[in-house]
Amino acid sequence: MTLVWLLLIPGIGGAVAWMAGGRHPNLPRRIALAVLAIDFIIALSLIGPAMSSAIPAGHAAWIASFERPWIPQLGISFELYLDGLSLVLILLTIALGFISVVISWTEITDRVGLFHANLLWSVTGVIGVFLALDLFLFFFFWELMLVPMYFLIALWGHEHRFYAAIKFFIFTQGSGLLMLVAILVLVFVHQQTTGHFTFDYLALLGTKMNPTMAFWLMLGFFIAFAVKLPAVPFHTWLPDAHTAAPTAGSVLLAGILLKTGAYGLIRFVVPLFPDAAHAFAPYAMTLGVIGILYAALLAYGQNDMKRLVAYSSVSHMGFVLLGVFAWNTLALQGVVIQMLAHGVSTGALFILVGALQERIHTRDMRQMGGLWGSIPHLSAFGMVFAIASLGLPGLGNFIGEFLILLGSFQVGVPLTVIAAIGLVAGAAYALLLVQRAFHGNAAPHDETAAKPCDLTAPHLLVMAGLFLALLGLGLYPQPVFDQVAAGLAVVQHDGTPSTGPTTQFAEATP
Amino acid sequence: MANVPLDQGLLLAAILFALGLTGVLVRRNLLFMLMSLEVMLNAAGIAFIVAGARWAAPDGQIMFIFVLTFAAAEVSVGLALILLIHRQNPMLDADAGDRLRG
Amino acid sequence: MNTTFEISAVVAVLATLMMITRPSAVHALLYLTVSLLAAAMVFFVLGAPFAAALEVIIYAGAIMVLFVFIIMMLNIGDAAAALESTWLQPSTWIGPSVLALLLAIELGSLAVTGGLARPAGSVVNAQAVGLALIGPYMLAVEIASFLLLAALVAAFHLGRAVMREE
Amino acid sequence: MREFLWLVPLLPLIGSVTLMLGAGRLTMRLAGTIGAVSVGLAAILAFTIAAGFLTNPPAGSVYQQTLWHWLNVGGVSATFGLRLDPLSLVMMLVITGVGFLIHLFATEYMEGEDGYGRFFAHLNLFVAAMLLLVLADNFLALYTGWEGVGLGSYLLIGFWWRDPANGLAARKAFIVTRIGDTALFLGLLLITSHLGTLNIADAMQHATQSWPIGSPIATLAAFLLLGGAVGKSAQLPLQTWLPDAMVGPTPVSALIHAATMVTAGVYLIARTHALFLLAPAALLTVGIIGGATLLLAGFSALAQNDIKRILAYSTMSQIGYMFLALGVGAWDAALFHLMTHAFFKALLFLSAGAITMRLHHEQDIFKMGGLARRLPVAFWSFLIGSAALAALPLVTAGFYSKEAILSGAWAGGTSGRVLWLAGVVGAFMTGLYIFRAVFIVFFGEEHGHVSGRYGWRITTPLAVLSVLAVLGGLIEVPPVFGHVTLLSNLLAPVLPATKEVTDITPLLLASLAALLGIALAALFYWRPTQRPAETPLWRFWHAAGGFDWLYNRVLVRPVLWAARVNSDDFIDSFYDVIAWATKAIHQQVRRTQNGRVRWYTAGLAIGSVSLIAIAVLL
Amino acid sequence: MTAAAFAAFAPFTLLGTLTIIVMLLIAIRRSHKLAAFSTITGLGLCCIALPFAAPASPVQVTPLFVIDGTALFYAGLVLGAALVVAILSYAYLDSTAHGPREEYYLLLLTATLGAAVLPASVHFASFFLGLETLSISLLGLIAYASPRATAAEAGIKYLILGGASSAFLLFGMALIYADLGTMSFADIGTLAHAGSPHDLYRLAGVAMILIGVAFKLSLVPFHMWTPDIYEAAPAPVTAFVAVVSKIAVFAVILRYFILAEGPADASLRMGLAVIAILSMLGGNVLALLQNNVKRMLAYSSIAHLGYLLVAFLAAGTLGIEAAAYYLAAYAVTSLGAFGIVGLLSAPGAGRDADQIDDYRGLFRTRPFLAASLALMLLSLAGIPPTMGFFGKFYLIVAGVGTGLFWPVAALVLGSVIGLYYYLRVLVVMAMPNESTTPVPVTVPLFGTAVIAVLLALLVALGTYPAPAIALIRMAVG
Repeated sequence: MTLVWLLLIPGIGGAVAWMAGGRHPNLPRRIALAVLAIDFIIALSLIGPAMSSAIPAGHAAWIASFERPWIPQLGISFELYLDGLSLVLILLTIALGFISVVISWTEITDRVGLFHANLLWSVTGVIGVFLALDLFLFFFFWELMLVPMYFLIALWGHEHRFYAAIKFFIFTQGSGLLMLVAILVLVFVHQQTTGHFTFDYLALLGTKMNPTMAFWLMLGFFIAFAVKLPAVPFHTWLPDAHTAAPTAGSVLLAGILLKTGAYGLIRFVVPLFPDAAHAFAPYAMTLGVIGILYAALLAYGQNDMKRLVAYSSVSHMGFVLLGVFAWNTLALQGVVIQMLAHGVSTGALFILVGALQERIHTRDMRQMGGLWGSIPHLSAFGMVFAIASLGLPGLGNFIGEFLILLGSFQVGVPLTVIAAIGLVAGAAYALLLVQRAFHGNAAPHDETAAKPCDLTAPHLLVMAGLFLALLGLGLYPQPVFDQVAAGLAVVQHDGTPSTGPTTQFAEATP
Repeated sequence: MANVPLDQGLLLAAILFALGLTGVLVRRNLLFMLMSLEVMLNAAGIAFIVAGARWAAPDGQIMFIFVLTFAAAEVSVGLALILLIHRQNPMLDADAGDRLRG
Repeated sequence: MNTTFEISAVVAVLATLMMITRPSAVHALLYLTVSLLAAAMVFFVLGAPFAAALEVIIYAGAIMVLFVFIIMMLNIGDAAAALESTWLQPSTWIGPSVLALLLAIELGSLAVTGGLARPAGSVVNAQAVGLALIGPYMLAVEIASFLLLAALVAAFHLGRAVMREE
Repeated sequence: MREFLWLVPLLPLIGSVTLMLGAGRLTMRLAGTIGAVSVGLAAILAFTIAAGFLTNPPAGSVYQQTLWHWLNVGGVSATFGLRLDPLSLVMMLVITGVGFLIHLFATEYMEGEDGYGRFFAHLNLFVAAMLLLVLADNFLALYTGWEGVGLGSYLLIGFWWRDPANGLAARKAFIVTRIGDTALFLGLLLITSHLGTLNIADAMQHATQSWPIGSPIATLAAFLLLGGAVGKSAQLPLQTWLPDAMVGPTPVSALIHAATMVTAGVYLIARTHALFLLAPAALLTVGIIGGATLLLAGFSALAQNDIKRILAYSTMSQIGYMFLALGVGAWDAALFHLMTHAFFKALLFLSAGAITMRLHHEQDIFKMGGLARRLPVAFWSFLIGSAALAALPLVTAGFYSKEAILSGAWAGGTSGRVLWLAGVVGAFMTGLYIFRAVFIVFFGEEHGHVSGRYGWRITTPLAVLSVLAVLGGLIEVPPVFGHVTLLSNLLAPVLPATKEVTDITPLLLASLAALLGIALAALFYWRPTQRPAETPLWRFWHAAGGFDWLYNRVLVRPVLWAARVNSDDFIDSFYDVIAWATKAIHQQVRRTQNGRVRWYTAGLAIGSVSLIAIAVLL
Repeated sequence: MTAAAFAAFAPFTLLGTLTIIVMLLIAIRRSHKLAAFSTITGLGLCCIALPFAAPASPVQVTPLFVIDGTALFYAGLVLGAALVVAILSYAYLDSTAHGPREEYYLLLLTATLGAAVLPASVHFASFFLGLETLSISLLGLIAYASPRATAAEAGIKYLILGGASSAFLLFGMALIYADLGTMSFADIGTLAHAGSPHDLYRLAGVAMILIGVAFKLSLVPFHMWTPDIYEAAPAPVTAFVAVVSKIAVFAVILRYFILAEGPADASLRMGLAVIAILSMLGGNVLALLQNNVKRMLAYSSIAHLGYLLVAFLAAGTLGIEAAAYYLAAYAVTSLGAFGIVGLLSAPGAGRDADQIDDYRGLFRTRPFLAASLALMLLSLAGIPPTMGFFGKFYLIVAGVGTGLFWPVAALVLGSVIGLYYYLRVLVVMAMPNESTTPVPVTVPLFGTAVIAVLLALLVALGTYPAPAIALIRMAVG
């Protein structure tokens, strides 16, 4: 039941916030904060060991579950399961949601109620995605989370927001439908072999099918998640969406929504189609590597700061794709850390870009420069997070990248070597951002305009909090590893191909 | 009445039907289009009569009666509409009626 | 009887052909009436005297009168016929004729295959038709009455709109 | 005391964090105090620990301290641990000792600068990272320090951020070294994957046990580590960033780009010497890179007019010596030179800083001249430093360390002899270029009026370093002069012993070369000279062999071009085409809806004919 | 007619009686309120009567009709939709005092009668008569707002095209009758199974029937009239055309195929598949940049009927259920969408509020209607939490379950294209309002209430469709 509350609280909170919007603009903000705080506490209370950690026996890594019949006629049930992986991502979701509310306090002054409703609903949708284990329910949430995000972009966004919002929607929905078809074919194949028509993930695991079929189904799932991730060449919606979205939208988009893609890859693509996924792994990893480098190159070429950050996001997600398909404990743990760290660091960068835009009314780096002189705190944090995003050891992103590359090194050395070039490329664009925005000569317009004010206390607190989180992930990631280990072990067990030995790292150790 | 030429009857219906269709497609005057439509409906009616004749059953004629009913209803409403259109479009030019498009 | 049928059929086809090519509305209407009368003859040959009678009374009678009425009311005369001639350019015939020809071939080919070769032939008279109408087709008649009601109301409403405007 | 080892890197870190949090609120005096004192305390602690270590060495001469378990996942575990052994001890002492002196110097040197607190915050951060680098017991922590010093270097080169050129130099430094770092990173992956541990000592032990000498994998691993080392230490082919890095404040150049960070590569190779011993090809490459770099840098230094760039090339050249030493297996010689170089090069930079701070940061040596009388403190310090650099026989520390390297090379077979020759040529060049600078700067005509006294915070470091530059060499003296082996004794537990060379020939020849260089410099530059003509040869050496030009053409510009050309992402145009095509189709199809009933009927008829055809004919 | 048959047929009888009563009432006293009230009440009573007919079912009522679960279910949809249309019509017509308004309800009732008997039809005669009663009544309704210049044009278009398509339908029926000697669906099925599988008469006949039906369902390439008529007709009538006539016709053709065709001939299936694909793609592509909301919805309805054909092609239990659910979803959604358009329009104006610019800033001016319309559009786009989402899911289940690769692919592609124009309206509604709507109308409370009910259904059955499926299984399965 806890899991249901986890969903219901922000869901209902959203409606309440919407209605409260008419009374006082601060009311929805406070409600949203309270709702998310409560939800966070509930999620925190779930931290702990799995119900049983006996892994090979089956799917026993669950911390909590909830199951009720929903549409029994079609074998669909309302099935929520939580394991460490989901929990960690849910915590990130709620935390970033909370931060989004804080940083929107001054930015959003229009239709405040509706804004917070959409914000809370998108959090709800994402939590649902992380919890649902019935494939229909998963798809339901998968689609559901698009709508509020669409509104966030379309209603409170910046220039080209309609274009961006529609593009975002069409990309994700189109690929989502492919996944739906794949889900259904899987369900029917399962029915043919077992006579059982069900959308239950746990039942569908290990469905026997011929390799060609498995490959196409896997591809259907893969494309949906690759679009969301996003992996090159399905990434082009992301920069537009980010550029147009309001700050909170960008934070949610980068921090959370993209993670659903990675989560889907880990939870569904590989465990449901182990053989196909392993056959496909080299291609997927290649896509990941191409993504790392190509997006880095694009990031380097941008003048719009938000686009730069957006492309850096794509680049980082290339590491995630690489790591997922390396499919060993190291890489997967790395993926988890990378997701968390990316959520935090990119989220922070988007917040900073948003704050900057609020102050100097542009995101064009050609019109910036020398901001360190006028707004040192913002600039300092900008530099800190830029450096985090280039993977400086001691911060979370590094651990993620290190483990991912260490994991992928076991599987494909050449790819790993090429991917490592991304470390250099990351440095290039991250430092270019710092240079163009904060260092160098002050832009000419600065002379006439009033001096922009520096970050205010709430922003400073948020930034500090995010930085500490990143530092924590970088210096002591072990609690995260421990929390997700059981869950990962299970998906790994499920996702191990029936033929051929696994490339478990521990076995390679002399 | 032996040796009723059923095939030829259907052939006749088909030809009349096609001629009616040609009329609807070719004529630009709405009145002529309406007439051609009547030809098409009549062709369908002939087909029913032919079919009824084959089975020596009243159903064909009954359907013909219904077709007739429909044709009459259609013509009455159609002519009322033509009256309405005539005011804007005295030549009853079908091609002129393209206000609704796109 | 075949001869009667064939003559009637040829008349029907030719009259229809004339009808769709005449620029003058009155001429076309007359040809149409001829075609309908020929069809009535066909019905008679096919053993459907009741239908033949209805064809003459309602189609060639009532419906055609409606058309005449409209032609008179709208005063569609020589000017319209002249315009009609300009509209009926040979080139406009090509497309429709080809389409109609295709359709006729498709449907005609059925007839040529001779699926209905079995001749049968008693006359189905008015009594039989009437009994069927109040028997199994009772509800159909009811619905047909609503059909006519709807047409009545619609025509009335539209016609009244015309009157009100004028 | 040694259980407080963790405090050594932590103290500067605390200083750094305090300064960052207090940025803008602390007074300049307080900020300087925090900055210097935190390193000073670390230095005191380090020396105390060293004293304890020397008097009472731990078992195996290694003291291990695990702070916390960093990560343990999928069979890979890393602790956040420190390891104190003679090698890291020496490094720690150099870093904290020289570091403190430079901090002290900087408190006066940087006075009045905007961002004074930030300067010390970054400098402290650098020291902390550097200490982590040398004290780390595992590769991950080492790499953390490794990147940390890179960050510090980046921040400090770009300290004066208003000038875009500084930013460019900073980024260049970071990115070029990052290329090397990436090689190191891959090396780490390789080592971890194949040896199953991140702990350096364990990895070396596993490597020796499981990899035969000359095995490809060991060679590959060694080369990858070497990649990291050449990047950080500005050796060929990743040397180009160092001269540009001189745009940073001079104490930064002294600390980071002379005394400590740039020697990290030497430290790394020394630290992983077991691996390099398994890969003779890699080791030889180390030597060749060293030899080539020292020559290239030596010639380039001669063609510079900027005093800091002269010193930068000389640094590059001296690190080339260290690499050469590593390459020929003269491990302790490399360390020895690292240490003495830290002294005299820090001295040179600081005295150069002392000069330029009185010249409104004018660094062109041809705009100086006759400063010997005006700035005697700076003159004497610079002179002592130059003498040490030029390895003036017997009286300088540089002589002893360079001699150790050259004898090591002499003993190293044919390849060693070739490298030795390079070293001798280099020694000649060193004498020539540094005394060229000395003569041009301090003698001859005076330009303008220069005066000023230095406070104790400047003179003290100069004095201490001068003493060290002279006497620092006496801890290791070759057999001919008395055979002191303090350093090699100390390092014996961690580094393989070097062959004793009793032959005096190399020593004599090298000394001669150095003296010849100095003499030649005196001959040419004693009297005031004109700025050199920009002949093609001069330009070639001025540009240090045109590596920048080459890299620009081959790497930088293509990437920039690609980034510019593709800034709109050509993949997106693919989707745009789809969208455009859909709209185009829409426009075409829409024309069918022309509102004409006859046309609609035609559509109906066509559809009917087709449908009947499908039904009947198919 | 047996007593059971009479009882089962009672709702339809009631509807016929109601028509007469309303006619008499109008004759006695011309009052818009009275006519509307009696119509609404009567339709409500018919709806209530339906469940009471259920116990008597299934029963054959003369050779023409079968009253069974399917018939009652679809009749229920038809009557419910007609009720909603009646209420919306009252709101629509009440806002103007222009012209006689009472006959409207009469035509609405005859149209409803024609539509309601279709799902129960098992004979060509009732099929044809129901269809044409519906069509002729619609003709009157479409051209009802005759002062508008477009009304007569739309009417004549529908008349000529509808007439031609009816001729095809009739000819097809005649061919089948000529071939098999029966016009009862079930008998056709029996004889067809007994006879040659490749009976050309029958195939041609079925094809021609399909032409007639495809026209009414506005499937490509018989769709061209749709946008013109939707645009010109008063918004409630558009809703009626879009919903009631589609449901009724779909129900009857579904029944015809189930009873008479069984496993339809391969060539017919192929023809249907082509039509389905063309409709899904064509409808969506045509709607893409449409600036007229009613035309846009018209094109979208073309696509939706194409989607439904997927279920039709799938046949089998799953397909039939999916079609039933989707039709229900489509009904609720379209009624809502056109209803909102109607509520924002006034017949007195030269046109309805159908330009996309009329919706600019609606989120601000009428937040509830805007949010409702947004959800309706999302439902049309197949986004949760709406019936449209589950409906589309159900369709894909059916399609995938029977391995209809190309139709399902077209469905997916069409849905993606469709998103663009649905979302475009959402965006416009969210835009700041620059110009006020041409005719500011007052939206009556009951109009909003109807929309609220539809919205509640949309979301409730969209998120918890189990009861609806249970009902469908009970009725249709």
